[in-house]
Formats: sequence, structure tokens, C-alpha cells
Amino acid sequence: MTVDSTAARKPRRSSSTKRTRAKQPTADQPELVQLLTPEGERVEHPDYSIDLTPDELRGLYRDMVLTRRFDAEATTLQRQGELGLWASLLGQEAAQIGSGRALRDDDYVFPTYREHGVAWCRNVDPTNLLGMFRGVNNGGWDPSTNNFHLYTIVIGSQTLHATGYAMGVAKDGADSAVIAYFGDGASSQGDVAEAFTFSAVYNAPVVFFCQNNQWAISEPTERQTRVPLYQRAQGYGFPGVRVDGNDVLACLAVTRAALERARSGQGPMLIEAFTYRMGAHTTSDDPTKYRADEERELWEAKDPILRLRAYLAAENLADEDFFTTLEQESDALAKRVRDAVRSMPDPDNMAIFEHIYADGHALVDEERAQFAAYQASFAQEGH
Amino acid sequence: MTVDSTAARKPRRSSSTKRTRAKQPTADQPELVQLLTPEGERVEHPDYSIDLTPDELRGLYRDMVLTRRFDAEATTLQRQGELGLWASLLGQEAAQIGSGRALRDDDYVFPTYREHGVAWCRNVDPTNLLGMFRGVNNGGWDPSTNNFHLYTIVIGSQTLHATGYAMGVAKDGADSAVIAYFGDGASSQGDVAEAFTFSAVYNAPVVFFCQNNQWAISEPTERQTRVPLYQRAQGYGFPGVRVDGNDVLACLAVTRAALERARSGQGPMLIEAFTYRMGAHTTSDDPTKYRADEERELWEAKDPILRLRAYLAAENLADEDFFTTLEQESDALAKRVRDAVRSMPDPDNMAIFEHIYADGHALVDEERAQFAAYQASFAQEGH
Amino acid sequence: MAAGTTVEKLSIVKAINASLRKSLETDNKVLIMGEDVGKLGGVFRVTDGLQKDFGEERVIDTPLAESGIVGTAIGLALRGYRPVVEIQFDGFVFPAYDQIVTQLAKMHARALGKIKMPVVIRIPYGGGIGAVEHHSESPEALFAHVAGLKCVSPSNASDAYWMMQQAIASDDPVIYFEPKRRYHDRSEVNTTAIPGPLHAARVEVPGSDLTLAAYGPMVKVCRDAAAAAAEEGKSIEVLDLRSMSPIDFDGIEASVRKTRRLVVVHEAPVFYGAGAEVAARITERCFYHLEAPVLRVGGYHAPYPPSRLEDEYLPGLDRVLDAVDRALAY
Amino acid sequence: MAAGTTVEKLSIVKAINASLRKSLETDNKVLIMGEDVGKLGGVFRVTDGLQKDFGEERVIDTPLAESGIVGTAIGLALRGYRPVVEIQFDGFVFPAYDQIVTQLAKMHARALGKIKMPVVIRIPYGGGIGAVEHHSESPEALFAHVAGLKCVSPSNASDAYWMMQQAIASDDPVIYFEPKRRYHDRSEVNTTAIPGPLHAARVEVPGSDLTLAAYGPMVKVCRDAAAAAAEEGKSIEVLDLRSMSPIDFDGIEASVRKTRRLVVVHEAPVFYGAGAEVAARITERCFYHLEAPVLRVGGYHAPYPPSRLEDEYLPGLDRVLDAVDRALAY
Ligand SMILES: Cc1ncc(C[n+]2csc(CCOP(=O)(O)OP(=O)(O)O)c2C)c(N)n1
Ligand SMILES: Cc1ncc(C[n+]2csc(CCOP(=O)(O)OP(=O)(O)O)c2C)c(N)n1
Ligand SMILES: [Mg+2]
Ligand SMILES: [Mg+2]
Repeated sequence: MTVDSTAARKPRRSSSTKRTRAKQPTADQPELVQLLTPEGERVEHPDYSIDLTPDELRGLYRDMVLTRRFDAEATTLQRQGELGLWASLLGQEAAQIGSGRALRDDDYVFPTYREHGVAWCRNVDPTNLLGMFRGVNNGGWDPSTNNFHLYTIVIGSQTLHATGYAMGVAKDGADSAVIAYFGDGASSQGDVAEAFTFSAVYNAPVVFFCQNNQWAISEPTERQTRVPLYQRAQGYGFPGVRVDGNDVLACLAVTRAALERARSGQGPMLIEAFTYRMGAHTTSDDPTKYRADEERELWEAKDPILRLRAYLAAENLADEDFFTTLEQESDALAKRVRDAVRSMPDPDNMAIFEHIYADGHALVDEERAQFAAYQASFAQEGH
Repeated sequence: MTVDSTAARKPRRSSSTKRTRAKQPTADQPELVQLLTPEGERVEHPDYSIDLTPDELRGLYRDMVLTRRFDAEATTLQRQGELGLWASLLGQEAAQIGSGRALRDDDYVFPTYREHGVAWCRNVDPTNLLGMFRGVNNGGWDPSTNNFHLYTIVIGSQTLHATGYAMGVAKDGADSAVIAYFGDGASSQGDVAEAFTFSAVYNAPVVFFCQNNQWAISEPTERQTRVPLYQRAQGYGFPGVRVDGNDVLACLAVTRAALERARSGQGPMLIEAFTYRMGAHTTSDDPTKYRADEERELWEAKDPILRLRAYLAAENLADEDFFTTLEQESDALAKRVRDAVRSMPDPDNMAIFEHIYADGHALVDEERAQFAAYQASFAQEGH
Repeated sequence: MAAGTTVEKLSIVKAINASLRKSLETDNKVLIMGEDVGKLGGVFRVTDGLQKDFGEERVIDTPLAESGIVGTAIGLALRGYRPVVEIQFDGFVFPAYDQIVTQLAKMHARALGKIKMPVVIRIPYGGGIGAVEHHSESPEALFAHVAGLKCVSPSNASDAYWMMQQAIASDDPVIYFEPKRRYHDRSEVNTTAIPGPLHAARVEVPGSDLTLAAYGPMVKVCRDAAAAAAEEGKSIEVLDLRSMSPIDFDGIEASVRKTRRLVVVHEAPVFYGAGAEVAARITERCFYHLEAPVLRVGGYHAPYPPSRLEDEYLPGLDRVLDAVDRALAY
Repeated sequence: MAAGTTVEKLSIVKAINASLRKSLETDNKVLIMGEDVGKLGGVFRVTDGLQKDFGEERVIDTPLAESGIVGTAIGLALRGYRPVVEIQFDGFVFPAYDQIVTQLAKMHARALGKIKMPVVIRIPYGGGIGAVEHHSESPEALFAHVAGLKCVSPSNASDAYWMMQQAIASDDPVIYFEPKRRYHDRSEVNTTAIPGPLHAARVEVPGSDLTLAAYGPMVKVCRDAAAAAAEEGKSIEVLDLRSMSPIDFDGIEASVRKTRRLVVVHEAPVFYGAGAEVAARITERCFYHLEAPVLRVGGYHAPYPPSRLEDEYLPGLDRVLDAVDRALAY
């Protein structure tokens, strides 16, 4: 990698000509913060700017590529029967890597079940994410290791946990921030509204990051709202912004600003990352039942990885070497994940009775003992 | 009553001078729709106007006075031990009578536990309201008789019932509207947010009428929101407006407009009636624990009844006769309520087992029979 | 077979679908509501094709909010509709729990009978499908404890069809628990028969030495257990309870007076589960007839485990036979 | 009495208040949260004076949203706090039910033990105070059925004090049911004693002919029943169960092996209630010792009735004695 940082900054266009092109808010397509067009051109935004080194830019690219590769491998592993289910993030890499890379180590993340890219940014070992999808645990990692909470499946619940955690951060006088991920579908849950209320009333340092991927399983976003989701925040007394969720630079810039805002005591903010679920809801889903292929094709033209690649290429920010190395790294990651999953042991039967209570429970002890005796009786019969 | 309708209209001031005075929105006191000042002067509002006959004006006055009298009588009955509890509407007469008188017969009302004034407008016999407070039933009236649903105690729940009912109205192609009452405290409940979402998505003909009486038991509205509540609606895609909740004319005009909007297929609207709970939360409450007397005094100057009385007097819209007759009517109402409550029979013990299921339930039958036998055994012992 | 009868071999999914379709056809007040029930036909395809044929006004994709779904269904019922609500999975009914317990269940009583609440809540429930957390639970006791609700669960396609017809016809709220791991089990459905009462237990397998009582997904396990026991010369009666509220105690009592031994089987945790209620009441009714205590086989007092452990967690053939042996050993 | 012991006669309200105060003093991670817990001190004054002394950061008036209260308490626990949450009345816990059942109860297991959830949920529960709907219910079975939660209920001031200390010290979520109609009953509290285990039953009144098992508000009724029975020469043992999850089955078994008869009493509906669980398990454990079936006295399968009927609905002295007589008649 030889491109120096001066080179990286040079090709950035002056904002005036591009800005018009980048955002033309209309009634159903309101203002979208964008810093990199689908064609890979850098544009400026009056409120959000970003200044990245080539290393950082390549880093973002690498994150997205590796995340996508990991995700694809997980999908494959599901097809091969190694996982029971997989929820792919395909298409949402920019939203997740952009927001994930905006975080500081001491910030805390509350994900849904689809935040594999954010997990990546938090240095959570990707194989950790697979345990629940393989059916060997219901999450299982220690959230405090990487300040990355367990995946939450009950839609919207985690937004309240994030708010409470952020209330605690404020109580501690710490300057960390908290980020809560949720989907367009989740925006309808009462819990999310209550999280908005609590965070506003207590001025909690939490950023609500809504990935509007246009679908909640088979339901388009119009089943959840009749106005753009980012506008929801206003009525609770904090700002909301819509960002191009397929533009990793914009996602990074906007999330950074929101986190900084939270840290400096200005309270919550809502970010709607306008993106697209390129794949099925999960491997159990069949999107042909409810959406047209053309829609997917439209969004393919906005692919988050392609546009950054186009930019890197156009600005000579990455050479062939970089891409080749990354390809190899991807393969290695995929292999590592594959091997790790395949060798992931089934939990011991007795695990049923573990970790139900921290301080024990008489009935659990009784049932554990009965179960052990019952199992032993088979072993004896087997003799 | 001899004042004719021409006379009634004559004294109305031209809007220009008064308007400035009527509303001076500030940061913490945003625009408030007002048509009658605390001093009883008629003012105009650019968006909401109203044109009432003297009869109608006197009618509103009469409604408020009788409601307040009924309410006071109920409080007395509670003190005398005839009721277990009473939730007084003192101070909220204008919000309730104004909105209640905006309704058509075919509209449907979903109240909280405090909507005695709305019940009055719906011709619900006041004594019906007292059953649950006396402890002889949990509501008990037939909502369909007056299109007035049972009082709902679980905060916020009824907003979803109202929304569902309104979805049904729309499905039927009827042009009725539905109104859901709730409090400032209730605005924090997830159910209310979900009602906003459902009503917006299905464009249901429902008006959300929030009586912001400044308090949810001991908690001031700042514990629920950091921006004015009427603004909540915007983020769900429908309009919100704040009205002077102690101005019966403004409440009537705004609610009428909102209902008309709903009827004509334009969907939901939120009205925040800015008012004050002059009394305790309920007879079990002791507001001296948490709020200063001065606050009450400030609001006494904005009394909804006094201001309409001042207007009627200033404009010669009601004579002594009217007030004397009304006083007698009030006394008669109080007496009727008192007598009715005192003679309200306790329910039969067997009522425990009635109306649990419409189609019966074997266990209820069994327990009913056991209970009857058990009771009979005492009767026999008594021999 | 009488003339005009229609017998078809259907899966439980198809039977419920046919039953919903029939109700949509015959009563224009019937509505289907839930997440993804429209174009997708629900994640299990129970409502497949219904929106296409009956339109978006009758088969309604809702916002993702269970309290909202049940709360608006209550409002629609007040307006004269008969909503059939789908909760996508057992573990996602809890956001709606408040509306179900404090409103739906109590509205009829609150109005002294002047309101009726003909709302059906369909919940695909139970485990055995290798799913992730919240997708395999059996929460029926949490509803059966609550007065004002009725809880039923079919174990076969015929019951799936007819019990849905009866649930929709009922003026009371009915929680209709669908044994999701049996969804594709096929059996005969006579759509012109006259069904028995909704809340009556049925003798699934007659026997004389011991009664196995179960409902929903566990009926098949008990049938298999009875067959296995028969090979060892034990005559096991299998009762399909069909209804968890009310419970047909008369039916159970009749069986137990004959067999003198009872084992209750369900997937839900044993602790505070339906088995406790059956055991307590039948022991009271049959104190002098029981030769052994009523035994219970069910889930442990543990969260439903990750799927690789579910076979150990779920009451299977062996655990049922073990309990049978223990009961017979008294 | 040993030197340094502090014995005071306190009402249950004051005992809980003192216990909360002690915890706020000794552990700065302890927080009090709920509706009106601040200046008002809660509608029952249980938190009276605490906000004044510990500030708004430790004693927190929350928005009116129970799911939000429990959900944010979970987040605060994740941050290292130990929230003690007040639900204003039994009937208002249901909006929080999802957070309690799917999140609070399961978080420890989901994290394979790496997360602890030291959250106490205080619920004033039960009837007998002449209140309106939703203010008199006994929903404990709906929590006890759920693994991951512990459920306790004190019947006197000493237990109120110490069980709260232990609940706050516990790293598991504890639902702490406060017998609201006994709030003003006074009894001795030794705030320097070393308490027994949180989940052990206690022999309240020793006896030999029959065991009455109860918890919370019903302990007093059972004590009165034992006294009345004593006058007729019957020796009744009263067990205060104190904990509904876990249940001290060993303690009950020990009593029943001695008395051979058991009646379980609670306000909650009998159907699918705690009495069912106790009856089923004790019958299994003591099958050859029981001279009568375990009888249950409790609420009917009906919504809690309007207050003018509650004396008939609630298990009172007469109904308990009737059950005692029926059990002794076997
Ligand atoms: C409370 C609850 N209800 C239903 C579900 C089933 N479910 C899982 S994902 C999903 C759609 C979520 O959509 P969205 O919030 O947009 O997130 P996305 O899957 O698109 O990332 C549904 C309905 C659930 N997990 N939790
Ligand atoms: C779900 C629920 N939680 C708590 C309560 C107890 N409670 C009754 S009224 C009330 C305050 C309501 O305030 P608001 O909505 O402003 O209405 P207001 O009483 O002022 O008319 C509370 C907390 C309840 N009834 N329901
Ligand atoms: Mg989505
Ligand atoms: Mg209020």
C-alpha cells in the first residue's frame, strides 16, 4: 500500500457541484445524508463531513468485504446443515461497519440478531455469533468483553436495555455512549417508543440506530409508518436524521456525530440508515412470495461495497495487491469459520440445568439430580 | 332566556387586536389554540373558529356546571364512605365538555376513568359511573347504548381499542369517528405509541384526545416528555395541536375539526388539551406531598367555568334566571345522585360467578355450585 | 359414509387454513390479523392464499407490535368483527400479554355480559423444530390460569379444523395453541361431520392399566408410548385433553376410575404447569381410586434450551415410558 | 437478648422502607425506581423519604410505562447497578411482563452465566383493601412458572425487612410480592439478627393433625384458623411458605409426614395456582403418608370481583376451617 494520505484527500470534489446531485429530497424520498454516491463519487454535506486516511478508507472496505464473506459462509453453512438458521446482513454492510467504526472501545452496543458487521467492529469472534444459530447456546458470549451485548430476538426489547445502560453511564459520570440497533419493523413496538421516552426524559447518552432495510420479513416499511422513520424522534424531543445506509462514509460520519453529541451531554439521537435487505429475512424465508426481483436489482446498483471500491479505484487509493490480499484474507476467514463451526461441540446434556440462576434454585437442583439418575439408568441398561 | 342569536354573535371582537394577546408562543409555552381568554374575552384563531348560538353557549355552561356539581357530590359521597374511591375531574370540565359536545351520536368514545364530563355529554346516567367506585361492579354499563365505552383503568390500553374500533368503522364504510381519551402520563405507555402507529398506517378515523392536566399522580409532565405532547403526533405522520383545555369553545372547535377530518378520510389527529387537575389524583391521594398550593392558585385564575360565565355576563347572554335555575338543577342532580348511590344495592354473592364467559366454562359451573352449597351449609347451621 | 360427507387427508396446517377459509367465506365479520399473514401466508403458511382471495381488508398484515395487534382486535370485536389473530411464535405473545389478560379476558365481566369478545388468538407453540430462542415455548399455563380466557390445542387435522370452527364461533376469547411440530402430520378431516364439544377430552387409545393424559404435540408421543407399552403387555389409555381451560375433569376422572393410575404429559415446564392442576384435582376426586400418585412428565424448570439439547429437554417416548413404569410400580 | 441487637416493632410498610434505606446506605449501586416513588414515596408510602435523603439519581420517578421501567432496570443492572423496581399495583405488572419473562428471567442463561441480573421487582399484591379493578390481584403463579425468576412474599415485618435485604443481595431477579392488606400490621423486627435462608418455609404455628400452608396475606388467616381449630381440640400446624419459587418442598414434606394432611391456602385463583403445584408434588412425595387428598383454598376462576364482593371471594377463616374439616373427615 503506497498511496499516501495527501493523495487520498486530493481527489475529493468541492462540494458545490456535487451536493445538488447527491440529495434531491422529494416527498417520499426525503433528505438523505450522503458522502459517497452509488457511483463512488465523494460529495459533501453541509452538516456532516469526514476526513479519512487511505488506510482508514481501505480499512472500511476490508471490514465490509470480510463481513460479507463471513455472512456468505454462514449462509452456506446453514444450507449444509451446520447451522439451523442464519440471518444474513447482505446489503447492510455499510450501515453496520460505518456505525460500528464510529464507536469507541468504552461505548456499548445493543444489537438485534443481524449485527454481524457491528460485532466484527467490536472484535467479537465471528464464530461466537454462530452458537445460537447452530443451536448450541442462546448467545453465550460475555457482553462486557467487547461491550457488545448478546443478540436479542424479541423485537425492540434491547432498545430499553440500551437506554437503561446509558442512564447508568450518565449516573457514573462517564463520557461513554451507547448505541441501540433495531429495524424498521421494530419501530412499531411499544418498547421502542418507551425507550425514546425514557432516554429523552433522562437525557441518556444513547444513539438509536435504525436500519431501515425496507422489509420486516414480508412487510414493507409502509406497514409500519406513513412518514419517514427518522422523523419519529422529533416528537420525543430529540433529533432524527436519515442517512444513506449503503454509504459507509456517511454512516460513519453521522454516527460519530451522534455519539459525540451523546457523550457531551446532549442526549439521545435517532439515525435511520436507509438501506436494503438484499437477501431473505433468514434462511427460513422465501422472499419470492412477497417482493419483486426488480426491487433487488435497483438496490444492487447501490451496493455499499461496490461504491467504495469504485471510489478507491478512481482515486487510486488501493492497488491490486490490496484486493488480492483481502481476497486471501476472506478465504482464510471463511475457512476458519467453517472449521470452527464444524468442530463446535454439542453442549453436554446437563447444560440444560446450568446458569438458570446465579444463586441456585432448589427445584433446579432436584431436577438436575433426577435427570442425571435417569440418564445413568440408561447407561446401566446399556451394560 | 330571551337573548337571541344575533345578539350572541354581535359582541364577538374582530380577531386582529385580540389574536396577538391570545397566543404568544414561547419555548416552554407553545402555541395554544384559544377562543376565550381566562378573562372571558372572545378571541379569534386563524385555523379554528366557532359560531355558537346563545342557547348553545348556555348549554356548554350548564354542562360544565352540572358536571362539576356531580363531581363534587361524588367526592362528598366518597368522604361519607358511600364510594370507595373517586377520581375527580375538577378543572377539566372545559376539555371534556368541549370535546364531548363535538361528538355526533354515531361517534364512539373510549374514556379513561376520569371522563365524567364526556359521559355527561353522551347521556350516560351519572349514577352508572359510580358503580365501580362504590365497588358494586367494574363498570357494568352497555357501551353500545351511548357509544361510550367502559372506563379503562390500565393506563393507555383503551387507545388501542379505539384504534381497532375506528379500523372497523372504516371497514364498514361508515362516516363516524372515534375519540380516545388519555392523560399526559399515559403518553409514555407503549400502547399509546402503538395506537399512533396502527391508526396512521390504517388511516383510522380516530381522534386522540390527551388531557394534559400537568400531573400523573405525583409526577409532573416533565417526567413524561421534554417537548410539548402534541408534537408527538408529527413523527407518526398525523397532525397534533395544543388547545387551551380550560377554554370550552376552543376544545369544541378543535375537536370538531379533528372529528370532521377523521370522518372525511384524513385519518387520525392528536389533540393535547392543556389543562389542570385542580384536585387530588383521586380521593386516596394527597397532593400536598408533591405540589405547591401556588400552582393551583395560578390555574384557578384560568377556571373554565368562570371564564365562560364572565363571557355570558359581559355579553348579556344569560340572565339571573338562568343561573338560578341552573343552581336548582344542580341541587336536584346532586340529590338524585346521592339517593341513587345510597340505594345502590350490593351485588348478590353469586355475581362472582356471572359473566365470566359468554358461552360458559365447566370450572366456573363447578365452583358456582360448590359456593352455593357452601353458603347453604351456613344457612342450615343457622337453623 | 353418509351422502354429502367430505373426507380429505390433510396436514394440520392445511386443515387450519381450510377452516379459516371456510369462516372467511361464511361470515364476513371474520378477519385474519397478524404479522406476515398476508402475501407470505404467515411464516408457517397457515394463512396461505387467504389474502389473495379475501383481500387486504379481511386478511390484514399488521405493524410489528403484538400489543397493538390484540388491542386493535379488541376494538374490532367491539365493532362487531370476529378477529382471528396470529402471534408469530409462542415466545412473542408476551408483548400482548397485558392486552390479553387485563382487557380481552375481562371485558365481558367488566360489562356484566353486555360486551362479547369473540377473538381467537392463534399461537404456534412448542418445540422440536430446531429453532432459536423464543420459538419453541409452551406458555399455555400462563393463559389457562387467567379467568375469561379459554385455551385449546388440537393434536390432529380433524380437531385442527373443527376446533378452529368452534373457536371462531365462540363468543369468548379462545387461545388456540397450534402444535407447530405436528403442522405437517396428515390425517383425515371430515368437513361435513358434526363435531363434539370443543372442551371435551377424547379417548385416543382405550386401555385399562393406566391413563396417559396429554394435549397438542404430546398426544402423538403418548400414542407411541401406549403402543410400545402394549408390546410389553401393558394396556395404556391415552386421553387427548384438547382443552387446557376448561379441563375436562369429568373425562379424566372417568378414565382414572377405570385405570387407577394417571400420568400427565406436556412440553411446558412441570412447575406450576397444567399437570399440577390435573394431578391436584384428580387426586381430590379419585383419592380412594388411585393406586399411585399422579405423575407428571414435562419440561424442566429451565428456559427452553438451545436446539441441540431439545431432544433431551422435551418429554419423549422414553421419559413417558419411564413414568408409566414408575406409576405401575406402586 | 445479645448486646448490640436492635429490635423494633414495625409495620410491614416501615420495615420495607427501613430495609430499602439500609441498602441505599450500604451499597451505592442500589437504586429505587418506579412511578411516584419519589416525593410521594409511592402510593403506599413504602419509599417515603428516600428520595429526599438519597436524591433523584438514586430514587427515580419514572415515566408511566412499566415495560420501560423493567427494561431500563435491566440495562442498569448490566451497567452494574442493583435496581429495586416498584410496580404500583399487581394489575399493572402486565405491560412489563414481556421484559420480565423474555429478558430479565433469561439473560443469565442466555449469557451462559456471564451476566447477572440483580433486579428486585416489588409488587404490592392481593385484595382486601376495597379497591377498584386491577388493584387486588395475586398474579404470583404467572411468574413462578417461569424459570429464571424467584418469587417470595413476606407475611410479617421481620420477613419484610430481611427478605428484602436478601432479595437485593441476590444476583438473580426476585419478584417480591408485598401483602398490601397487611402493610400496616406491626410486629417485631430485629435488624441485627442473622436471617435464615430466603427460600425456606417456616413453621409459624406447630401442630400435629393437619398442615395449613400459606404465604403472604393468607398466613394470618391460617394462624387465626389454627387458633379457632385449637379451641375445638384440633392441632393445626401452620407453615409460612415465604417463597413461591422455589417452594420449600422439603419443609412441607417434613410437616406433612407428621400431620398426614395438607391444605394449601392462597388468594390467587386455585386453577393452575401454587396450591396445584404443592398438592401435586407433595402427593407424589408423601403418597403413602397422606390420609386425605391435599385440599386447596383460594380464589375462584373469576376476575377479582368488585370490592363489595371481595369478602366472599377471598379465602377467609370460614372457608379455611371448612377445608380443614373436610380434610380431617377423610
Ligand atoms: C416481539 C416479536 N415479534 C415477532 C418476532 C418475529 N420476527 C423476527 S424478525 C421480524 C421482522 C423484524 O423486522 P425489522 O425490525 O425490520 O428487522 P430486520 O429483520 O429487517 O432486520 C419478526 C416479525 C420477534 N422476533 N419478536
Ligand atoms: C398500567 C398502569 N400503571 C399504573 C397505573 C396507576 N395509575 C393510575 S392513574 C395514574 C396516573 C395517570 O396519569 P395521567 O395519564 O396523566 O392521567 P390523569 O390521572 O392525570 O388523568 C397511575 C400511575 C395504572 N392505572 N395503569
Ligand atoms: Mg427491516
Ligand atoms: Mg395527568
